Amino acid sequence: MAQKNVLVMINRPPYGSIYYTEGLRAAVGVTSGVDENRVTVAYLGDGVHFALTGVDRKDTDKYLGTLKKQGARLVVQKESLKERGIKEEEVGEGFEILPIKEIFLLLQGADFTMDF
Amino acid sequence: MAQKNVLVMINRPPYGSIYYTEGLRAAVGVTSGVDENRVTVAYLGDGVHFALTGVDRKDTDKYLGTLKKQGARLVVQKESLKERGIKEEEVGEGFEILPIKEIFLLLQGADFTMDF
Amino acid sequence: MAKLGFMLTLGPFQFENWETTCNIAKAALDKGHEVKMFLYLDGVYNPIKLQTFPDMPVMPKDRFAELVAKGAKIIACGICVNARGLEKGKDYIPGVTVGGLPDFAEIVSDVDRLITL
Amino acid sequence: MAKLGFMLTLGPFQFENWETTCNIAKAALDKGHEVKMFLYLDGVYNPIKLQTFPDMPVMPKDRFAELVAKGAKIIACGICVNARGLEKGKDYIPGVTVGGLPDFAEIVSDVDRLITL
Amino acid sequence: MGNLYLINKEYGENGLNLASQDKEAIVVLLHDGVYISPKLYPSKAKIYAIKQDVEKRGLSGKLSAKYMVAFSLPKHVEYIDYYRLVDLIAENKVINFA
Amino acid sequence: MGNLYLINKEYGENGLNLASQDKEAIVVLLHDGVYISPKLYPSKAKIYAIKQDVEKRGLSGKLSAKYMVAFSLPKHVEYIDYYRLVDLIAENKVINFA
Repeated sequence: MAQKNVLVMINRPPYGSIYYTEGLRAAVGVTSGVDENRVTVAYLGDGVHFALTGVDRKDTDKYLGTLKKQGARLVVQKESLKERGIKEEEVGEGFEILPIKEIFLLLQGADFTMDF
Repeated sequence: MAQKNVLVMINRPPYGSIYYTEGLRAAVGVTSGVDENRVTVAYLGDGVHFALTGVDRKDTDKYLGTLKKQGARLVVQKESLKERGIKEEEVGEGFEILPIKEIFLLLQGADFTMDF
Repeated sequence: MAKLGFMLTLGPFQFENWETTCNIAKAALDKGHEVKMFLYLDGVYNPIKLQTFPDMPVMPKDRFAELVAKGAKIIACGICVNARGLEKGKDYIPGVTVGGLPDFAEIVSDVDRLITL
Repeated sequence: MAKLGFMLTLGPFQFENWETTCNIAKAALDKGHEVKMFLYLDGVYNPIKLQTFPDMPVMPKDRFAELVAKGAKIIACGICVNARGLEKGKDYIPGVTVGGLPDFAEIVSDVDRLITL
Repeated sequence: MGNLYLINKEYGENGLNLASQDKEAIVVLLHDGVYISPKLYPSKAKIYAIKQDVEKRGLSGKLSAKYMVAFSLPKHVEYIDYYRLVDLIAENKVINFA
Repeated sequence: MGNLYLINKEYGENGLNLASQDKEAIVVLLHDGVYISPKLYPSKAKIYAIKQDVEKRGLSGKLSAKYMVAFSLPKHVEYIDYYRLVDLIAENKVINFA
């Protein structure tokens, strides 16, 4: 048994599937054990839509709050935003915009990855 | 109650989901009532992969046989093949290759459409 | 007034189709249209009456029960029901029956519009 | 030998993920690796023991039972189980238990590899 | 009676391709269908989207006429509710891609 | 220990984009992942696919080295079984996109 670093990658947008919220619940869950695993959440492809300022987050706020308290990073792939015509100022507070080469470094630093 | 012409459109390839086979089961089902509804099956987008010669059809042969006996047409969108680098000679027997404007005419002639 | 037929092929929660189906069907019933629905494939998971979740006052099955109460006729595909281990739908909400594709063929013959989700 | 963790989020039939999961897990067990699996979201539909289909000699639940027989530890997410009306998994094949995300956290701590499907 | 295309994201592109063949297409974007790039909207079609689907996704601004014009996108999207959608269904043939 | 990218069709492109950043990427195409256009395969990566997934889809010829060369596609795809996949999983870090 050992503490793990987990990169949770969310590829689906809200709300057509529940992965946008259940992926966050799983991310919080990963940190709930005695070993205090650590998570980073990365939004890739269509998943980046979750970061838009106007998204209704009433069902995800509690997970985002917990992740924030734990110091977990929420990162959004810069190229995916651009491909979808989303400007950086349309991204909500608390999300870091990172180019793919930096997201790759997070992947390199993770023990495990999960995809939603 | 009246006989209907139904265009069944299959958009998903085999076998990642069961729509490729359950869509055909539904197509056969539509024709099973007293009104003898008629069906045409159209393969669109990634759905056209079902028409490849080498596809294993052991779980769909019975539905294809029934549809053939009823004179139902199986049509494959020409543009979708081309976009996926599939040559027309790679398409199996029993499938008609039609350009989108002719598939649109089938849609115009149908009472109902279904998508799988 | 029109007769609207629905085929729903996805279950509750995971994908939004069940919710869109309920929203359209409810609006149709409110406007006085007739609704006949066939639950196919994973669609047969929707009316399980034992769904419980502390934070969610209205469960998917409650939305389907609301449609039944407003007069919708809902039939689930029996082959799909048994394949998924739901024992002929014994744990379904009242008013949802188990049938087969011939019932769907009859819906197709009967309705004025068909919506598949 | 390695410890392999799995998280499966889709149910039987509709999408192929359950089958790929069983194929990988079986090969891993055959090779002497350890398998710990967490069924999440629609994944909790897989081990329902009452699945029946005349033409299908091996049902999805049988593939999971095979994994259990070969030593896999399989836990289903209880919140997901109850939300879907599966009554704490009372109709599950033997050997599959119902737990929670803290069990998954423990799997994550314990395993050498994590596969999510 | 025209053709009413119900469009979701997953294979909505196949539906929009057919709608492009249709001189009087009416398109309704349902749930994740609102994520489809406006560049793929058929130029002659009337485009609707379900208001609550757009709003909860934070896209009200992005699908608006103002945004479309600012980015030279092809169409204005009109937001409707489920009651209006039912009227459209009753008035037209439904082409299912949702 | 390298990175083993498990790729399905749905968001496999996101995974292949990351694999393109990776000098020693190993890619395994699982189930509908075999439908992803070979043009998207990372140029430096080793590409595997599950033999039975390829065969039941009638794609054995299309993913073969011969086809790839004939159409100037970037890579040779090697077909493996689940036992070999388990070895790859045991030897590498798993990057999940399946």
